[in-house]
Amino acid sequence: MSSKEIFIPIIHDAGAQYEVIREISAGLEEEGVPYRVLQRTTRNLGDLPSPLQVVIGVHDNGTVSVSHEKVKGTPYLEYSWKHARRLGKNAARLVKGLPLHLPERG
Amino acid sequence: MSSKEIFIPIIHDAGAQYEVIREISAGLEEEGVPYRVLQRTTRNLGDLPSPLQVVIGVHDNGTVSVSHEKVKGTPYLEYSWKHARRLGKNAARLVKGLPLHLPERG
Amino acid sequence: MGKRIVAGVDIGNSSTEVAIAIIEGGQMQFLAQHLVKTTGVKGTVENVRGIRFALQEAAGKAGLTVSQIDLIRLNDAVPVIGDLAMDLISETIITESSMIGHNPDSPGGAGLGVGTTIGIEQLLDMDTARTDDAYIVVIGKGFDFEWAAGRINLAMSRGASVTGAIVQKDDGVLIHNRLQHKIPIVDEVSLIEKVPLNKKAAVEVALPGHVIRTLSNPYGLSTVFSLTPDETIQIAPVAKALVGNRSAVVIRTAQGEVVERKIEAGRMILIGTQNRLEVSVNDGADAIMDAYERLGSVTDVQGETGTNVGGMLSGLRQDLAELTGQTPGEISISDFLAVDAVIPSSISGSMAGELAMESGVALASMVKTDKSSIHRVARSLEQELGIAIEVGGVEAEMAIRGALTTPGTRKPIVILDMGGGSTDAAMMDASGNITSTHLAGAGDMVTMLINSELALGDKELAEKIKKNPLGKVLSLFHMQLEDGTMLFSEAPFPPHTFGRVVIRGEDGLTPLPTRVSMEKIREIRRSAKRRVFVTNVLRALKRIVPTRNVKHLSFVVMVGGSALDFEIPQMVTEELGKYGIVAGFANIRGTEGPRNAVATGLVLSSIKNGGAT
Amino acid sequence: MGKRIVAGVDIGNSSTEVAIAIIEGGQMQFLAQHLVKTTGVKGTVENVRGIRFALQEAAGKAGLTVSQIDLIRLNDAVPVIGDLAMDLISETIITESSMIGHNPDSPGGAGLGVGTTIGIEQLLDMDTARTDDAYIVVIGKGFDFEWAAGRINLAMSRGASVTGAIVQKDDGVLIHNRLQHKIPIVDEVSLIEKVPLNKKAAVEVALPGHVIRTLSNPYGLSTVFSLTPDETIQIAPVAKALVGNRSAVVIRTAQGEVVERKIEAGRMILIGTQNRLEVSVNDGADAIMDAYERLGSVTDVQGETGTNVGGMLSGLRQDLAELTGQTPGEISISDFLAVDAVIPSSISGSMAGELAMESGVALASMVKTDKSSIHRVARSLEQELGIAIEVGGVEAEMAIRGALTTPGTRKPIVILDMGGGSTDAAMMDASGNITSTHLAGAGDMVTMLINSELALGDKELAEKIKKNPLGKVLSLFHMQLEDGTMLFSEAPFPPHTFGRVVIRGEDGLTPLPTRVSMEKIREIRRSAKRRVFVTNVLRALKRIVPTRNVKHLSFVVMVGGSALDFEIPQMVTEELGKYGIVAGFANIRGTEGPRNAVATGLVLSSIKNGGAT
Ligand SMILES: Nc1ncnc2c1ncn2[C@@H]1O[C@H](COP(=O)(O)OP(=O)(O)O)[C@@H](O)[C@H]1O
Ligand SMILES: Nc1ncnc2c1ncn2[C@@H]1O[C@H](COP(=O)(O)OP(=O)(O)O)[C@@H](O)[C@H]1O
Ligand SMILES: [Mg+2]
Ligand SMILES: [Mg+2]
Repeated sequence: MSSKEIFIPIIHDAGAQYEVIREISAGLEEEGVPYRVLQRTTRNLGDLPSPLQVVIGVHDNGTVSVSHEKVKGTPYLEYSWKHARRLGKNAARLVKGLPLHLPERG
Repeated sequence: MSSKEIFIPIIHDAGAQYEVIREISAGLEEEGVPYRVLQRTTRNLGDLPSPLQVVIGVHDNGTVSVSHEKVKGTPYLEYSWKHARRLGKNAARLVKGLPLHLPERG
Repeated sequence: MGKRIVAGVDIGNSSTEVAIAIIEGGQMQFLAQHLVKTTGVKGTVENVRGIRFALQEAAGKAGLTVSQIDLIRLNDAVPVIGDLAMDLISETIITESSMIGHNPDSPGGAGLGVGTTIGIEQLLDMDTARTDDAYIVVIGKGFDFEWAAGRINLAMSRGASVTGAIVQKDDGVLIHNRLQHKIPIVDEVSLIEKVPLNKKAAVEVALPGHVIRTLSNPYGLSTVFSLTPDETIQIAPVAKALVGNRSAVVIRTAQGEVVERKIEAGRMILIGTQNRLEVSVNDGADAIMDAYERLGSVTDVQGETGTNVGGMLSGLRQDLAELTGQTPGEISISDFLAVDAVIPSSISGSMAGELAMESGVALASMVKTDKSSIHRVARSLEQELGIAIEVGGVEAEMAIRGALTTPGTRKPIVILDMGGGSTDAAMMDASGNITSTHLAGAGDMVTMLINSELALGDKELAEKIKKNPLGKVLSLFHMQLEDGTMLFSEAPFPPHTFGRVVIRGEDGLTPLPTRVSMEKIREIRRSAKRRVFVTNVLRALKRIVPTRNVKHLSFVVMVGGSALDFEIPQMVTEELGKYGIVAGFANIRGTEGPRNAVATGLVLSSIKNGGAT
Repeated sequence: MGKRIVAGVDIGNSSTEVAIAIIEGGQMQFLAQHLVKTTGVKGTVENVRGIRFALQEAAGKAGLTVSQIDLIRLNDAVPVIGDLAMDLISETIITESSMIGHNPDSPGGAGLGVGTTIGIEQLLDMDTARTDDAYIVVIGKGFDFEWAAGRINLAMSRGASVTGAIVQKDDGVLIHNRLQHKIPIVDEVSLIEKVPLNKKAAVEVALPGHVIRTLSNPYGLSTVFSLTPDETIQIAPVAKALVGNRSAVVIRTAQGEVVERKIEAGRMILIGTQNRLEVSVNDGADAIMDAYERLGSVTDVQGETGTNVGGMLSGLRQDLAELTGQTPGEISISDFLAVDAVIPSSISGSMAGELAMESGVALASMVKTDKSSIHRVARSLEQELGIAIEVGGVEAEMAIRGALTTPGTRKPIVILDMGGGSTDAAMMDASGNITSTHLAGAGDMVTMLINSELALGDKELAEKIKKNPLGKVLSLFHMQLEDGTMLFSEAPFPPHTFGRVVIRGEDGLTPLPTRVSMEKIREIRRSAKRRVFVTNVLRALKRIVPTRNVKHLSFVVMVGGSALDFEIPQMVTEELGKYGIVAGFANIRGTEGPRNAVATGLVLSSIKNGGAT
């Protein structure tokens, strides 16, 4: 598996702000985990195949989420847009097995 | 994800001996990892979706293998039938993150 | 001689325990037992509430009501009370900002950079002609990583030499990835406004899993800053403070100084019956306990006034006075235990919230009090229940009688009652004579040490750590246990436990709010137990064994709450095994484990004592 | 006075180092340096081969040929040679099989079962009428798990009570899963044929992450086996040996006995100039080193003949005699270092290959030899190269001269040359007078301790562990490093490293063939370094500092191979920091780190010594 195939997909609705996606990407990059940005429906993200089993969603309703292939139903993490950087960071930390930096409020 | 959905698929060719599959299953069970047995082609097992990312193959050519979703191409482990129990054990240990018991010869 | 129902009630500092038996035709049969938290201070009428509740529960288990009990026997508890205190003996102070040594999760790059500190906003203003100057850029949280990286690239392209960066946000890798020429970057420096500009600085980042080697070496610092021997001597404590870090920044300010100050912790004055000894607390717990051993026994302990230990001991005296209703002047300390403690405290003057592992001393002490009386409790209980109450023999004797119901034991025997506030020991020799002692320091001191050494600030959590094994959540579905085994979960672990060390208690997983590793926490937990209980067990044995040679003992039986611990009894078993002593926790009546010794002894002695015959 | 090329050559026990400089107009400029492994024993003509190679390499780096060198200066090395030995002082022997205490990865069930041992094949033959008998089934590797489970279920359905099982194969969970009534099962008992049948036995399995509590407690054993006090005393060592296990079996055989034998390790006789002291090796390393300190210095050391230490010391003498070409009788030990060592050794009489952590003592010793001579080496080298050779000043002086090129240093100074076989120390006082000492014990002793305490049986591997940080492969793509950071790999880790602790060397990952945890290995590695080097540094300083009070020192500079270690210098920095001493590893000429001190000193002294003027 080459490095090109290891990444976390960031799936966003059409209304997602650039700034939010940039902050998520920054969180991922600081932790050293590659990503790819794709526009698509952000429903049932847990069912999407992902090389790292983790999918990030940027939703029109102002939230960002991390879904995990093995956790069906609700996303494993869900924050508001303003915690985008932290969400990216935590998605990476989930992959790396490190403690998450939980925000004081969602 | 309910316990029913966590398992390692054991995919076998038509000519696989019952005893080999039983030994693989015993290895998995002793380590506490659930499994399901399916007959199907045993080519490209790494491409099969698997809840634990690991697929076991029992091949007509007298070998047993463990493929991992993230390791494309060749299987991660490949032994002869006589090491079936050990292969099951190691597949489970791969999932559990424990050191493998490597046979002296393949 | 009909059938009689007898209850034994043991009021301890922490727990009140009850045993109920039926005596018929000289035969005794135990029916039930129960334990509750002691209500109020031991030996005061507030205890009655707890006793009544414990009796009700035990009677219920035996299919009886409390009123069917014919006789209640109370223990004549020794009126000793203990308290705990802890204080620093060293302290690291930085006057003038000059050092940042921390371990951000994701610093940028690797290597060593030396230069003059400059704000990122000034980077393009400087005189780029002076190309032999090197710079360390300081990047506050107001600046975006793209912009900052762009600025550095531009400056470098104009011929400036930028050799390292200090960043406030968690942007180290982001900036690093955007640089044309790579430099080491230390990020997450929270108090960046304290970083002085226009000073010579060095930034060092080691590869993952390694530690820095230059800034933690005094001669590395002297090489980097071209220091004279005298300046090297001055800066050496900085090197020492940086040992073991993955990344660090050292900034030379003219007045900059790092002082590792030995606090004048003061002297303890140990007063014996004949003479007195003084010992400096700075010499550590071993020296203090050695002095104590030389003195033999104390009638009181004082601390040099105006020093830390003076304050600590007068605080203890105050606490104990309040607990016992005496005046601080009346309090005299009858025993104490000093143990070395590591106290993580924040370095004053640090720039990234760094902690220094300072050394300190923890002190448990114990006073005799005459203000508590079991007889008052007995009268009050008798009034309330209308049942005959008897104050039984000495606590030590009752405990031994109870302990002797453990299979495989016989006289001569020693019991160790390992409770919350004190470790009590008693010995019964071959002819039945009993000697006993009460030592300061037990389960509560272990909890205090854990609480302090992990900087938890949460006693409940420390108590929980003490009592349960740990695990570390490695993935959504796997946890590693202390012994290396992996547990495989069907439901994903919740986010607040992910990647964390957790306590595996009966009520589920409790994540710990610390970055300390599972192994280190385990080590602290075990070492706290060893420092308190192994030390006290040896002290106790020396006191009650006439020859003071513990090798002459054969049976040692542990009872009390701390004997329930999942590792303390094994530690004592191992330690005493070295002397060929058979030590283990009790199995009272072959079924109760280390609990209920005194209550059982109280019931048993009702026969001999004529209570039931 | 033209320009001259001067080379310094330092022949050490392990390494030969070279420095080359050009001297012109009283100005000296270093051109190159090189290090090779010393060929042959230091001080013998075999060294010439290594020297020539090192000179060629260094000259090459400087753009020269060896023949352009005008003068070669050799160090007058002190002819001391060291050796190592190690022996047990305790031993656990089980006569008659009676205990299995091991930690199979996957035992079955949990809890305690007590009963009589019976072969699975006899299970249905027994008299099922005697329903008050309970059985522990013994299942050899010939039996399939389905069949075995079926048998147990059948026996239980007929009224037999089966309370536990001992299994040879790794079938514990498999059998457990097929039982109608769950019992604790200990599996992977390799030597199951040694388990006696028809004896009373107890099987205990704890939940994952917990340890057994009943069989590791003497009173638990006495409860289980209804033992008398005397029998309890006899069986107590079994409890002690089982402390810390997750599962265990104890079988009572009439003659069964577990002995923890203190080997009569014997006495060491330390011979001083005035008097002699004897010390028992059983008292441990501290007692031995205390005796040594009381004696001051030794002229020889002997071991009581016919004892372990006698054998160990005569082995050393033999080794040293061979190395130096003397007779064993001529060898007298001029220094030694004893450190406590944990030696895992297999319990004789165990049934599952259990290891006991026995205590032992490791000994490094050192002799002076007159058979090695630098002058012979010099003559041979001169002949071969046709270049003027000069034997330079004393090694200690050369080392100090070299070390003083470290920025931030000045006289008075102490250097610590931490090599493979010895730790050499020298002090130059303010007026330039030099005192020096040579102590047994250095890097090779650390390697020996690591090799033994991890039961590796592989010195190369131990050396690698010493020099590199560890990691643990947690998944196909993640590795945890010693400091807790996670490394993320793009290629999957190969199967032989999966789940294992690995050494992260320059040549990739080396998996360790041990179940010991990363933290424990790290702890052993660091403790070995501390036991040898911190001890020796303090010993060295006491010897060379006239007042014997190390607090009077200011600069301590570490040089030599072990000063390259990634943690030893920091340990010394921390330890000496307590005394306010500035200690760190050298940075020879501001660039070379702790290497090349003596070679540099040799070149530097060529000016003063008139060699080049
Ligand atoms: N399961 C347990 N494991 C470890 N320690 C325990 C456990 N239960 C109680 N303790 C400790 O026992 C101590 C109280 O012991 P106890 O005998 O009840 O005290 P006392 O004799 O003073 O009434 C406390 O420090 C408590 O933390
Ligand atoms: N990078 C290193 N890290 C730790 N130890 C090292 C390193 N390089 C060499 N050593 C150790 O240094 C010792 C040899 O030191 P050296 O100064 O070459 O010896 P000598 O002075 O006896 O010739 C050996 O024990 C070796 O393991
Ligand atoms: Mg960062
Ligand atoms: Mg098993």
